[in-house]
Amino acid sequence: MTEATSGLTKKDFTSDREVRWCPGCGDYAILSTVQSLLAEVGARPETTVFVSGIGCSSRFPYYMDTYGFHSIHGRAPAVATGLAIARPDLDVWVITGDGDGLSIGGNHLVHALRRNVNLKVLLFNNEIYGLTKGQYSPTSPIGSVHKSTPMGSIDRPLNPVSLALGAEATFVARSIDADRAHLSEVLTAAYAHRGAAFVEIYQNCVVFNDDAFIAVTGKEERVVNQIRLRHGEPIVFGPGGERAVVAQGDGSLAIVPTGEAGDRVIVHDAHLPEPTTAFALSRLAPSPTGPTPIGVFRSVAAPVYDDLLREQVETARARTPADLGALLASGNVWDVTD
Amino acid sequence: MTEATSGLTKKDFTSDREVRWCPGCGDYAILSTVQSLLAEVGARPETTVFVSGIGCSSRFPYYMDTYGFHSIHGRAPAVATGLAIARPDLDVWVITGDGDGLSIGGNHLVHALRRNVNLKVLLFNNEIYGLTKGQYSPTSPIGSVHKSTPMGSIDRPLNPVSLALGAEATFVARSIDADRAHLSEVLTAAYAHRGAAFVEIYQNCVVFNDDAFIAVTGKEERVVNQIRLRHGEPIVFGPGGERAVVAQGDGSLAIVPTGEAGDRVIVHDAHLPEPTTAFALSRLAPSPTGPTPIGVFRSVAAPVYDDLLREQVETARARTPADLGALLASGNVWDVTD
Amino acid sequence: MSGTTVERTRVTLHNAVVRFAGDSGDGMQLTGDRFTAESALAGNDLATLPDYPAEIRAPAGTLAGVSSFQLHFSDQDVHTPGDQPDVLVAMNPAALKKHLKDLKPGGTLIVNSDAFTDRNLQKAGYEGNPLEGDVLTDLQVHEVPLTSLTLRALEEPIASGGIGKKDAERSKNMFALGLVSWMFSRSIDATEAWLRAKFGARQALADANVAALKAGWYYGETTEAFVFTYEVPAARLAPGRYRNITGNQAIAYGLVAASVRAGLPLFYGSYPITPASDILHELAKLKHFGVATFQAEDEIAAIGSTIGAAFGGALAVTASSGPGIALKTEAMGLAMMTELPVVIIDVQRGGPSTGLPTKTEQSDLFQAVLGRNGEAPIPVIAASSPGDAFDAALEAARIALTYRTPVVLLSDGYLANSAEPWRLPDVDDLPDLADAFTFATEPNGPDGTFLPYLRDPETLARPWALPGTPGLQHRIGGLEKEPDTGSISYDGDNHHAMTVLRHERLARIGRALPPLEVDDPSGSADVLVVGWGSTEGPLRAACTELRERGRAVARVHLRHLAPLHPDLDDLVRRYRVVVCPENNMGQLSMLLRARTLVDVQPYNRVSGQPFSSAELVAAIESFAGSTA
Amino acid sequence: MSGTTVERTRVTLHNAVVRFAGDSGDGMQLTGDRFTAESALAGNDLATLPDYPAEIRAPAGTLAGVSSFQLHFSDQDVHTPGDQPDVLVAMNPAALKKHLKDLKPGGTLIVNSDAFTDRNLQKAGYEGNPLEGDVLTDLQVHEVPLTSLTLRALEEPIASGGIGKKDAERSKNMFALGLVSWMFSRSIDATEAWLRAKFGARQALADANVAALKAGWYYGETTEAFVFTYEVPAARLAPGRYRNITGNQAIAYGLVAASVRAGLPLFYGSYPITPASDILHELAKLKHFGVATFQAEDEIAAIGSTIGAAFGGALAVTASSGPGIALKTEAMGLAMMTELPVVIIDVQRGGPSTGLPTKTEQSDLFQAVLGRNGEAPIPVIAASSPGDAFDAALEAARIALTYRTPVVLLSDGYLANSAEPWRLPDVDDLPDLADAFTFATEPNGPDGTFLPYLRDPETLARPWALPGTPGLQHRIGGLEKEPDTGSISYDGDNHHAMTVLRHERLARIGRALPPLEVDDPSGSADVLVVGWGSTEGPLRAACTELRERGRAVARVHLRHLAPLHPDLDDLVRRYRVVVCPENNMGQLSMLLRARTLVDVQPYNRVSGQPFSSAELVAAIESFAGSTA
Ligand SMILES: Cc1ncc(C[n+]2csc(CCOP(=O)(O)OP(=O)(O)O)c2C)c(N)n1
Ligand SMILES: Cc1ncc(C[n+]2csc(CCOP(=O)(O)OP(=O)(O)O)c2C)c(N)n1
Ligand code: SF4
Ligand code: SF4
Ligand SMILES: [Mg+2]
Ligand SMILES: [Mg+2]
Repeated sequence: MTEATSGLTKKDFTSDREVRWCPGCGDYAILSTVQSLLAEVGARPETTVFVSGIGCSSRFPYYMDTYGFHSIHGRAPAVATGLAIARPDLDVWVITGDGDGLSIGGNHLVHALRRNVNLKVLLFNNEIYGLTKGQYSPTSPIGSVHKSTPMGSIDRPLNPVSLALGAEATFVARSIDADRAHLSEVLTAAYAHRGAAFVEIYQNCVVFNDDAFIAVTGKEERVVNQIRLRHGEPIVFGPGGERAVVAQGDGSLAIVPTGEAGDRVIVHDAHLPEPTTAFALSRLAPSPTGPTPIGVFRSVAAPVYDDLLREQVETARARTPADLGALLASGNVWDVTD
Repeated sequence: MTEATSGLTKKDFTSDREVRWCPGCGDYAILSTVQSLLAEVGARPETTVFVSGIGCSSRFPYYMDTYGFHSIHGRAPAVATGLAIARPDLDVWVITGDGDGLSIGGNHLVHALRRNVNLKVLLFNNEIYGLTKGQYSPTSPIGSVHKSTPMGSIDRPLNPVSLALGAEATFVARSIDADRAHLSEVLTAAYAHRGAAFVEIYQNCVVFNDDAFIAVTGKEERVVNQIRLRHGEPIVFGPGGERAVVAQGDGSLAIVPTGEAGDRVIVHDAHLPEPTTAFALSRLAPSPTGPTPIGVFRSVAAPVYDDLLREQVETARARTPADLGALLASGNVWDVTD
Repeated sequence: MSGTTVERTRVTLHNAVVRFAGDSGDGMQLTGDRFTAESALAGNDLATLPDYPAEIRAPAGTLAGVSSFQLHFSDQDVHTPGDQPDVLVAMNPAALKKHLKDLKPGGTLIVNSDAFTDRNLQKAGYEGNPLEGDVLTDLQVHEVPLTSLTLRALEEPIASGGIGKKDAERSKNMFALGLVSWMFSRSIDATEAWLRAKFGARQALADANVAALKAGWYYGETTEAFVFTYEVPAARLAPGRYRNITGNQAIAYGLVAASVRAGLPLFYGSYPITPASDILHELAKLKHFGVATFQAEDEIAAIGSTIGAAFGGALAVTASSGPGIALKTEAMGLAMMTELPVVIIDVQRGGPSTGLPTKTEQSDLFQAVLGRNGEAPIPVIAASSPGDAFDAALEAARIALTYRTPVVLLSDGYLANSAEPWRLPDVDDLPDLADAFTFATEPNGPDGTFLPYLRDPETLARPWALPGTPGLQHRIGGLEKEPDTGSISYDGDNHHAMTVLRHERLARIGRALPPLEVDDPSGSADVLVVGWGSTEGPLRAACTELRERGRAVARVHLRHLAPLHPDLDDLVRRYRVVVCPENNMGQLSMLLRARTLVDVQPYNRVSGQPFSSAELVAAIESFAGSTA
Repeated sequence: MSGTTVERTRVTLHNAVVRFAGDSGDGMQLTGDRFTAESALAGNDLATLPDYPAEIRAPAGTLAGVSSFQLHFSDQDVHTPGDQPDVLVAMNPAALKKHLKDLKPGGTLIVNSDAFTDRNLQKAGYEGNPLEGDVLTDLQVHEVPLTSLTLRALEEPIASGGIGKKDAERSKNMFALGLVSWMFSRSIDATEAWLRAKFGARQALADANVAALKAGWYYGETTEAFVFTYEVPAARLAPGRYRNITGNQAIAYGLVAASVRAGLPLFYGSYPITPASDILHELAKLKHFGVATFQAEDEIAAIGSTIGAAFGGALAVTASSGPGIALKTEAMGLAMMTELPVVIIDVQRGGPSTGLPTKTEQSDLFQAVLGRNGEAPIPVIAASSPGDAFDAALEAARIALTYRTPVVLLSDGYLANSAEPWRLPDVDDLPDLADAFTFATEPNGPDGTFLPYLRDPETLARPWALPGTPGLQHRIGGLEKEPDTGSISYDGDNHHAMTVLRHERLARIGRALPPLEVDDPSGSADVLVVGWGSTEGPLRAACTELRERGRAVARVHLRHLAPLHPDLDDLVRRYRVVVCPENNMGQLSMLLRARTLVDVQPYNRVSGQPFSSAELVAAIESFAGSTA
């Protein structure tokens, strides 16, 4: 992807469309961060494409002064895959929601990740179906009372980070709508990753699911619960770093007082070839109600599907001339004359 | 599920339909094992239902003298979910393939597992699309040369066990078509599990992908490469148990000479509440080409979707009488008289 | 200003159309709902038309953010939500801008003058202030500072901190409701009771809203601005007990009724989509009827689970709107091949693709009747009014259970959300669906074998043999089958025979129907109007008006779209002119033309709104030519 | 036995139909392919009909396991794979049981007598041995111990261990091929060369097969059993260079040709399904033409990726069969709304649902033309023969690129797998698709703005502006749009106008077509036969025969199914009788009847096989009545 900074500003990535989310929706913060970020990292409006599905979050592309495709529900990763294969020169972003990307679109997401297609996937997780006015979603905790679950939901929720890691994703991260600095940092890393980058963003739906992430976003709570993953640094957290993550004998991870941890504290290595440790970290918080890791869980270099496909085409080209006449005349031919 | 043995035999589960797989297909062995097993565990033909999608493997239901539903490609988990919700008294089995269950049907599988619907899912993994005559599948290793990939496949394969664990599955196991004893053991455990049980079965497609699993099935190879997981037992393998699985400081697992392992050898605990260790085990063999764990990775009790749904119905019933007239007259009503 | 009350002349009207329009945040839907309830209690017949933006919350004050609710109430039968409102309440400039053009000449306009700030005017795209220019001449304009009056009415609680200024302001919609209720001589007692129930513990809020409501009522009574008040006497509805019901509610209730009358548990597998979601929301509240609702991961899983539940012996139903139904078509073919009773509800919306999610349309008829791979005949029926959706749901269940087939029930966005008074049926008079089917319990073949495709000679229905029944083990699927055994058959002639048989099964559904009812009071009409679905109201109204004008027209409204009623062939040939108005580009017209070779005249509009009866009167006349 | 050769009378025939039938394991498809190649090289015109079980490998020796390949070759034009074979080769009892009924009275039957064991007879469901009874009277029966003769021919290599007994036995199909080749005076040199190429390094296998092939040839020459040999002279085909081609191959080549002639890279996103998979397999081998093939996780992802590639500027194509197309319908609506050039190929198979996966049918026409939510007009065309599929692919690309629209191309299982001689086009004569479109490079709106929905006044096509083009950033999607800007619009009247416009765009495709070609040599016909797709061969043959019998019939075969050709209205009205035979239950008939109100007579069969010309002759005559 383009690296040189372009001298562009946030304005260059802001479309003239009126933004139509509810006042106070977490989507605004994400939008604004992405607009500034693209300018900072030197992206260009004309080589940037945002592909989305359907949902409040999926309105995102309309507000970017880039190319955009507001596709159909759940299919953005598929549309983006075709685009990425056809056009190595573009930065292709996918914007999806917890319903769009994990319910109807879960399979396309899984396959885009395992193929390692060169896409940046931002999943706006608000643990609700916003656009359809408030049904529970695959990330809603058990017992959620919403329009379609008056007696509480009974589906065990998905952990998007665990799922992505189980699907062989090469880049997996998590951030928070309103935490501009952290979100920028994570998205910058995602942008720099060649291949499929998956970023779960906790996004607050003020209307149908307000404060769903209070445990990691609240003024007091976040200091206590955010486990900020930084490559190469020991994983400690809490106001004074009083808690630490250590490996246990059974291959799982545990949170212990830093004092007791000693040298068992895990030093975060996002580049480990296998997703084992990243997965273990994702299980520290099956759902964001207590200590929850945010940041880049995993970031490894791996062959990129669309690059490999284009290589095969080039190899074939080098090997065989593209002679249409010869193709048509391949196999047994015979001549008829009068 | 029924526990008392029924005095039935394999014959009682064998339909009169001519079996139509290629001679030598691994499906025969699985079929025969399942037919005997159901008699052994005391299942009853009339309360047993096999639901499948489309594929060679999905022909399975026709050969069972039970109720059967050969549905459409990839949708068996959805059909089975509806059936399980409607009928707590049935044993519902899902038969699927690596294409049916992981390609087109991946999302339904993921959601059936995370909901923990009371289904037994058997995924016949032959790393190929058999019925459509030999295209690579989501489990085919990179570089597979098949009909649609003359220059070799470029998709990074899925590891079904890792994916299932990433999808919050409560029971995850792996076995081998021809290993009757092991397969029976695993399926018996799956049958005993209330909730969604996922079993990946390495199945040999003699026609389009012969010996894909030779590394774990070959006479010599299997002794060296099979890591047999047994709950409560230390994880050692090899002809004389000379290799062992140990936990490392970074939260991952490693294979070391048993001699060097000492007390670091992991004792397999399939009942750990979090899937962390099970996932770590699944990563020992991203693909079955070297040392590969088979057996039950994870087996934990968790609330079952269809049970919870029926409970809600019962609770509601107990609370409110089902009075149709009262329902119609709910809200503001007024009378018109002449 | 209070104290003195002015004498007013009370005008008695046959009917009136009132439209409340404001920002999405102004609570217009709720205001309209309440005024509807008041009108219903006053005994009027009525029809409503809610209209809100597709965005959850478009920017406040913009045109895109305008939300409106129209009510047509009358002392006679009401068939449409009304064409032009007599009274328009505009809570802000955007609402005025968007709806002014519809207001009847000389009609009454009530605006919240407080909202006409420069900022709002500009947001609405007004150059100047319409209240100043001569835009509003020949209208009865009432500029009411709704916001400040409401705040004044709530000075005390605000001062005492009992309620915040924001909340106080929010209750201005109740002020408007109070005022309009007064205009139409409506009692506000029911609304007061409703508000108290709604806010329950939140006493202060309840008080505030009630205070605003009353303030509005008194404002009307006391100011001299309003010289007339109106009264619309009770309608002469058929005697009985009534309630208001929307199409989505009626479908939910109809499905529960079907489950009760069939003695089968109701399984509802669905994935949310506008405008069908409310059926799921309704049914989720009715678990005490043994209803199992399953919110699936997508529409394919929804119908898949429904097919599985039907195999298990439930009354199995799924619903969606156009885009979701498109995803279900493959599985609908499976349900057809496995011959399981499944009801598929399509609450149509503006298409194609994502289209106009919150607008109404009838453009999924082709998809429902013909939109599947292979020869896959499936019965299709449609609901024609909110209340009729209840009967339509029962009819869909009847066909599905009797013939063991998937059935498509078509509704649409208008029926789904609009309300009408509905006469409660006597539960015991509802069709007894228990006769429609039996579960197989015994082998039906030679020497104790079971033949899952041995058909009922009359209905051609196959046995419904539930898993769990000893001795009836069998396997079904989507491959072609041989007769009786249902075993897979690749034989070509058998496939042809089975295909013919599946078409015959559909045809028999039609042949078993009661005669087609034609509405032709004079019996001398030479013009026939054919309709289906939610156009019935406007069509009925248009035909009534045409008849009053001396033009004899006959009208037939189709419940069954597939198969088409056998009586249709003769019927359409009996008239000089046959007109078929639809909210699509001519889908039923095409089916009728192909079937009868009669030159059926399509009249089509897809503008997201139901037809106005005026439009239909003009259209029908243009086709009919000068009175014969 | 060798040594002496017997004198034979060589009979010259105009045409012959040969069917090879055996177990799936007997290699009948390959045998047929080779005999086809030999016949082609001999200059015959020909048509083939492969027929194999849906199971990968049904149990050996059973009826379900029988696989067959029929070849019709002639010195004149061939339009069908032939009705009744003159020669049937049956490799086992099951093959005999299944195919005997088709053999022409007095025809030649060659059976592998070695295979007529009790076990096999019973597997085939024979009571006694048909070779013994009088079942086969009035046939020229040749009982040939193919297996043992083959083994004998390979005694040496077997003895020397050069080849295993199993492999040796497997080459018995080559023995049969050799024998039949001799019967029809065919050279086996090409096949020998082909075998050597095929087995390459595996020398022993190559030798064995060649030996068996020759043994078969010599057997015919030396035994006295065969008194006649036959010769079918070269057909008088139009001069040029020929090859055999199947429909799937032709589509793959046609798409590559379109990409070359348009100067666009070809993107092919697909999910395997019978009978469409071979297009993917073909294209995957053609990466050197810049073809990118993507095997998606399902059909929805396949079309999704295709839409994305089209947005990126590729010639984007997806293909499936009925069940897969059903899954694509929602996305087809999106392609229609976003107005991107996409080709969607439906290789139809027996339906509904999973149906008859390996059999042919034309029953997806409704799905292609009408099977979407909302008003979603999309052009639909069809291929009419294996070779014609090449031109059809080019035409689909032309329409898609010219009008920026998705296009459905219909093929079917028969076209997909059967082969015919195809005259190679001159590459430079192929349509130049580079004129069909240009990529937008400059702003087209006021003061430097870009209007993505500003249309070409003639074609109504919108600009194709590729990401990467500075200044043309824009956003598209499936919601309704306003003109020019393409901004979301919820305005009802705009929606109606846009809907009308989308229908108009489709209509213009039809108006721009060259006049419809009608095949009516006499010019005096009062009967018109209308067809589409793969029925052209049988229809052409039937009409030719009818004309020879003195019945003047006109024939029109439709390439374009949506829009229907504007000339059709007048055309169908010009004839006394209009007959429309289809391999479905009357889908085109219905479209024609609705459109023209002419009483088009459907003739329908869905038996998984193409029509026989005899059947059509009878059908057309029955409708036409006695010669006028
Ligand atoms: C095929 C289809 N099914 C269903 C819908 C209705 N629908 C639109 S968005 C949505 C879910 C939105 O939830 P999410 O993806 O979490 O996005 P959010 O609105 O919360 O940002 C649904 C069910 C649709 N538009 N299309
Ligand atoms: C909707 C649909 N798409 C595609 C197909 C074609 N199809 C049938 S089975 C299959 C894949 C089979 O592979 P797998 O699931 O691994 O089963 P196997 O044959 O290997 O046992 C495909 C692509 C279909 N029948 N339906
Ligand atoms: S509904 Fe929720 S997610 Fe959607 S815009 Fe409003 S606040 Fe945001
Ligand atoms: S193709 Fe492969 S998987 Fe299918 S039946 Fe044959 S051997 Fe078994
Ligand atoms: Mg959401
Ligand atoms: Mg497979």
